[in-house]
Amino acid sequence: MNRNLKLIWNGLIPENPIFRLALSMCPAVAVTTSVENGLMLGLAVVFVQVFSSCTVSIFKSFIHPRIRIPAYVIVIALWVTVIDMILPVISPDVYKKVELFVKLIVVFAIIISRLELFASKEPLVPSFFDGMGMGFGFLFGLCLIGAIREFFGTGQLLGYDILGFNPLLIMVLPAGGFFVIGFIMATFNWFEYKITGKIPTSGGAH
Amino acid sequence: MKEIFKITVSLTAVCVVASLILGFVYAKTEHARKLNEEKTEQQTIQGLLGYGAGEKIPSDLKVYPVYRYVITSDKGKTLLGYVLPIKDNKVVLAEMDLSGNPLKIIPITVEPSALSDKAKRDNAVNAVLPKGSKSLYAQTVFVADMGGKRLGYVVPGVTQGFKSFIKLMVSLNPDFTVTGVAVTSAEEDPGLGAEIQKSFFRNQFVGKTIELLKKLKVVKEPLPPNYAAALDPAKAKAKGLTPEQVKEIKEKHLKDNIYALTGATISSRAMTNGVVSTVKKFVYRLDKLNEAIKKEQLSVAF
Amino acid sequence: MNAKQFSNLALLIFLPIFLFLMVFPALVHAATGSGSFKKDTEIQISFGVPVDETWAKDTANYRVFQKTDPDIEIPVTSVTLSPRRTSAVLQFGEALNLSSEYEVQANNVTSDGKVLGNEEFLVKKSEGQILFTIFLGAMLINNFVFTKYLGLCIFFGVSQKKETAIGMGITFTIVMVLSAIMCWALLTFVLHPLHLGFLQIIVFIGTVAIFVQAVDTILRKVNPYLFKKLGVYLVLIVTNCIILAVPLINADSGNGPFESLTLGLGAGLGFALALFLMSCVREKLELCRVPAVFRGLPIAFVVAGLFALSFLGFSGFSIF
Amino acid sequence: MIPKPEWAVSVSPHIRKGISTSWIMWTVSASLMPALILSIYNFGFRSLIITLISVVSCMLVEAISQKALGRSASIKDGSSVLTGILIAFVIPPGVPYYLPIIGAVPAIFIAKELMGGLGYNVWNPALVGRAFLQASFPVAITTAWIAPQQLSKGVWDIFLRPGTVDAISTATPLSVVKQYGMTALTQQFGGLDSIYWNFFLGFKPGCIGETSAALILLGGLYLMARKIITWHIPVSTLASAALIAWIFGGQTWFSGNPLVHVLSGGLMLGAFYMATDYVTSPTLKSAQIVFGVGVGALTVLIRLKGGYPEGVCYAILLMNCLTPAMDEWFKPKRFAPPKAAPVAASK
Repeated sequence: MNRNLKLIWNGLIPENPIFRLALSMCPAVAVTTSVENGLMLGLAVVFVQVFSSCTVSIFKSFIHPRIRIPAYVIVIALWVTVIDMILPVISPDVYKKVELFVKLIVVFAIIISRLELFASKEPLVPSFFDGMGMGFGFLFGLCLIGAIREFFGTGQLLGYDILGFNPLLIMVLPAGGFFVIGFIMATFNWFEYKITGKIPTSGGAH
Repeated sequence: MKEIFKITVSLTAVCVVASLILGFVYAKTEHARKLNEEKTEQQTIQGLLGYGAGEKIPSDLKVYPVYRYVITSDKGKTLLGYVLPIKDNKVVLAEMDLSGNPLKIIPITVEPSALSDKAKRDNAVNAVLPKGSKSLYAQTVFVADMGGKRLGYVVPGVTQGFKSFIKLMVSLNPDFTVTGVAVTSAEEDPGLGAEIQKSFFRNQFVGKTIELLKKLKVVKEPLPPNYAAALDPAKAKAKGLTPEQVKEIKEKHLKDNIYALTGATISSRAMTNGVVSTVKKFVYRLDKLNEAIKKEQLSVAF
Repeated sequence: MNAKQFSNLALLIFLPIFLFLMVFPALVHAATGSGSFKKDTEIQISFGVPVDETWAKDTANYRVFQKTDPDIEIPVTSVTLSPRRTSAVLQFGEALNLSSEYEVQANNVTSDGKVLGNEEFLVKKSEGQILFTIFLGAMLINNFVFTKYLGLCIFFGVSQKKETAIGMGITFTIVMVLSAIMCWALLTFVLHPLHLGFLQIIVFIGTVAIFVQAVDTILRKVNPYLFKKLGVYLVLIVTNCIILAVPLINADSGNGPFESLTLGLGAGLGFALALFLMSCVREKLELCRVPAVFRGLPIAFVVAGLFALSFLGFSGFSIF
Repeated sequence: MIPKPEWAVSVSPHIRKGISTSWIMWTVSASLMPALILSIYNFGFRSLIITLISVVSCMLVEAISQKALGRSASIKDGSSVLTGILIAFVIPPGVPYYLPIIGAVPAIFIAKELMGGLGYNVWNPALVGRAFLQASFPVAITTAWIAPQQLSKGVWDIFLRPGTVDAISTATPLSVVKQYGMTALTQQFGGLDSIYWNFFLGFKPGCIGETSAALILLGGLYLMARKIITWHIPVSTLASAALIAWIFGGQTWFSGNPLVHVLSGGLMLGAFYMATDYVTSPTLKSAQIVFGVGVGALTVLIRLKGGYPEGVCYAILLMNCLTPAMDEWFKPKRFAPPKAAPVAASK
C-alpha cells in the first residue's frame, strides 16, 4: 500500500488516538453529546494537527533541540488560536458549545506527541499525511461516540429526529459518556483478541 | 553563553512571528465574528416576529433597538435615560424622571450602527451627560416597524430557573398580545426542565393578551393531546391537521392556564413568571415612554 | 519527606489561603454596611441604631427596587423587627433575583421619636457567599473530572497507585492556584489594557509552562528528594487541560482576583479528591476478576462513569 | 491478577458455621416480604408485578452475563433476587413495566459483573440501577406515584391498564415539602400526628417498598436478631439524618422536624437494607459509624438544598465512593511496624 495512505489508515484504526492510544480523552467525552459537536471539534483538531505537523516539519532544522518543546507549544497555540477565531465565523451556534474545548486543543497530548515522534523527523509530505491520519482518527472517534450518545440520549442523529422520544437520557449526561467510551474500548480489545488471539494492554493515558 | 543567546533569540523570533500571524488573523476575523453575533440576534428577533428561517423578510421591515439607562444625575437624583432613534438616522438620549415625566432631550453624535457595541454606546452616553452624573446600562428592547407602522416589540427578560438563569425573549404585537417566546439561554435538566425550549411549551404563551397574562397560572394537569399537537408545527403536520383546525384548537384553549411540564413544575413556573413579569414591566414603561414622546413631539423613527 | 508530611505541608499552605478567602471579603463587606438577602423573598437591613417600632412596621416607609429598574417598585408585604430593634427583615410577595443588586430606601428613619433622615441600602449577595458557591461548585457540584471531563488523561494515567495520586493531586492544586492568580494578573494588567485579548491562549500556556519550569528548577535545588518524587508529574502538568481550563474559565466569566483564586483552589481540590477516590477503587480492582477485555482503561472508564453517576446527587445543589 | 488457587484455604481457625452467602440473601429477601405485601395493599397488584419483573430480569441478566464472561453460574446464591427486589422497592409503583428490565442491566452487569462479580462491587447494584433509571427516565421516576389504598378503588383497574400513569399520579410527601413547604404537607394530612402515624404505618405515596417505616424496622430488627446486620450503620444513619434535619430543616436554625425526615422517603429502607450491604460498606465498626453518619447527613442535605426531593440513593452511592478509602484510613495499626528503611541519600 502507498505509504501515505497507510499513514492515514494507521491513524484511523490501528493507532486511533482515542480508542487505541487513549490520548486526549477529555474532549472525547465532554463535547460528544451530539455528532455535530464531535464533527466540529474533530475538524478543528484535524486543522491544528495538519498545520502544526507541516510547520514543524518545514522548520525542524531551525528549531534548537533544547527549546523544542516550548517551540512546539507555541506553534500549536498559534494554530489553535487561528481556528478559535475562524470557527465562530463559520458556525457560531456549534462553536458556543465546544468553545472551551477548542481552546484546550492546545494541551491535547496527541498533537504534541505526533510533532515529537513524527513531524520533527520526517519530511513535509509524510508529516502532512500523518497529521491527516491522526486528525481523522480523532474525528472518527468523536463522531462515533457522538452518534451513539446522540442516538440513545435524544433519539436523534445529526439533529434529525429519528425515534421521536428519548430512549436513554443518561447517554447525554457525563456518566453515559464514560460508559460509552469504556464499552467501545472493550469492543476494540475484543476485536483484536478475535483477530490476533491476544488480549491487548491499552496504551498509556495522557 | 552564546548558546543561551541563540536560544533566546530563536524563541523570541518564534513568539514574534506567531503573534504577528495571530494579529493578522484577528484583524481579518474580528469584524466577521461581530457581524455574525449581530446576525444571530437579528435572526432570533425576526423569528419571533414571524419571519423564521426560509421565509422572505420584507424589505421595509426595520428593527430599532431602544436602550435604557439608569442615570444618577450630578444632583444625586435617579433618572431614566432612553437612547432613541429618531428620523433622519439620528439618535437622542431622552431623560425622564421615575414617574415618567419627560425632562431633557439630548442629541447623541454617534452613528446609530455604532451603538450596538456596548463600550462605544456607554462612552457616547457618558459624553453627553453633564459632569458628575453616572450612567448604568439596564436593558435593550426592540421595536419593529413596517412601512411606518409599528409591527411589534421584542423584549428580553431573565428569570431564576431550576439551576441557573433562564434568558428569554418575548415578542408582542402593538396591542400587547404575545406573538412568540424564545429561550436564548438556559441550563435546565435535560429531559425535564430543558423541555421549556420545545415549541409545545413555548407556544402556550402565544395569543395571550395582557389581561390574560396578568392572571395566568401554572396548572399541573396534563396537556390535552390535540392542543399539544396544535402547538407543535411538526406534530400538527404529522397528524395531518389543517391550518384552520390548528387555529380552531388554539382558539379553544386560548384562555387556558399554562400546562406545567411533567416533572418540571419549577421550571414551568419560572418560565411563566419570567414571561409575565417581562411583559408587565415593558407595558408599564412603554406607556410612559409613548406619553413622553407625544408630549415632547419627538419624531422617533418607529 | 513522605506523603503524609507532604500532605501536612500542603494543608499548612491551603488552610490560610482558604481562611483568607472566606474572611477577608466578609470584613470588606462588613465595613460598607448594607443589606443582605435572607431568603429569595426576604431582605435584611440593619440601621445601626434602635428604631421606633411603629415607624419600622409601616411598609410605606420603604422603597425597594432592582438597581436597573428604579421606576418599578417592589411592594413590601410585611416587616419584622429584631428584638433589639436595630435590624429589620423585609418580606416580599414575589421572589427576588438573588444574583442582581437591589436598593432599599428607608424614608425618615425614626429613632426615639426623632427623625434621622433617609437611609439607602445596597443589597447583593455577599462576597463570601459567592466565593463559597464557586468553591463548592468547582469541587463537588460541577467536579471538573466527573462532570466537565477535564484532566482525564492524568486522571486515568496516575490513579493506579494511591501514593502517586495523593502527590499528584497536591502538586496540581498548588500549580492551579498559583497559575490562576498569575493568569488573572496578566489578563487584567497586560492583555486587556493593550487590547491583546486574542493572545490569551498563548499567554496562558506560556505562563503555566514558565511556572512549572520555575517550580522544577527551584525544587531541584531546594529539595532534591521531593523533586525526585514529583519530577515526573511536573512535566505532565504542562500538557494538562485542567490547568489551562481554570484561567480560561476565569477569563470567560470575567472573574476577579478572589474568584479566580477560589476557582483554582476548588478545581484543584476537586481534582485531588477525584484522583484519590479513583486510586482507592483501582487498587481494589487489581484484586478483582475483571473480564479480560475490560482490564485496564475500559474498566477505569466504567468506574469513572459510576463515580459520575454518584456525583449526579450533587446536581442542583445550592447552599444560599 | 492473582492466579486462582486450586483449593480455597482460608485463615485459621477452620471451623464452619452454617451461614452461607445464599442463606443470608434468602433471609434478607424474606424479611422484605411484609413491606411487599403492604405495598400490594396500598398500590395494587401493580407493585407485585413490577417486583416480579425486576427479580426475573435481574436473574436473567446475571445468567447471561456470567455465561458471556465465562464464569460459573451463581444464580442460586440469591444475590440477584435480592438486587431485583431492592430495585423494585426504590422505584415508584406507577412506572411502565419495561423500566425495571432496563434498570437490571446497569445494576447487575455494570455495577456487579464487570467489577468482578459478587463480593467485588464497589457500588450498591440496586442503587446504581435506580440512579441509572433516574437519569434516563426522569419524568417516569419523578411522577409515577400512586396514592395509597387504591385497592378499594379497583385494584384490577390499575393492573390491567398499565399506560394510565398520568391519570393516577400524585406527589410524594417529600416533593410536597420541597415545592410548597411543610405547612402544605400538614394541611394535606390534616395535622402532624396524622403525618407521623401514616408515615410510620406506610399509608403515603412513595416507592414500592419504602412507605412503611414500621415494617422495614421490623425486618431490620429481625436481621439484627439473626446477626446478619449490626446496629452501627442503621443507627448512625438515622441519628445523623435526624440531627441535620433538626439543625437545617426549619425556617431558622435548630427548628427542623427530624421525625418527618426520618420517617419519610426511603431513609429507613436505605439505612437497614442498602447502606448495610457487606461488600459496599466499610468492614470496621468505627468506619461503619462514619459511613452511616455520612449517609444520613448527605441524604438530608440533598433533600433540603439539592435538586432532588429524595436523596437516599445518591447519599449511599456517594458514601460507596468513599468505602475503599475508608477501609484504608481505619486500618488497625500493626503492633510491630517494620522499621522504616533509611532514606537513600539523593544524588
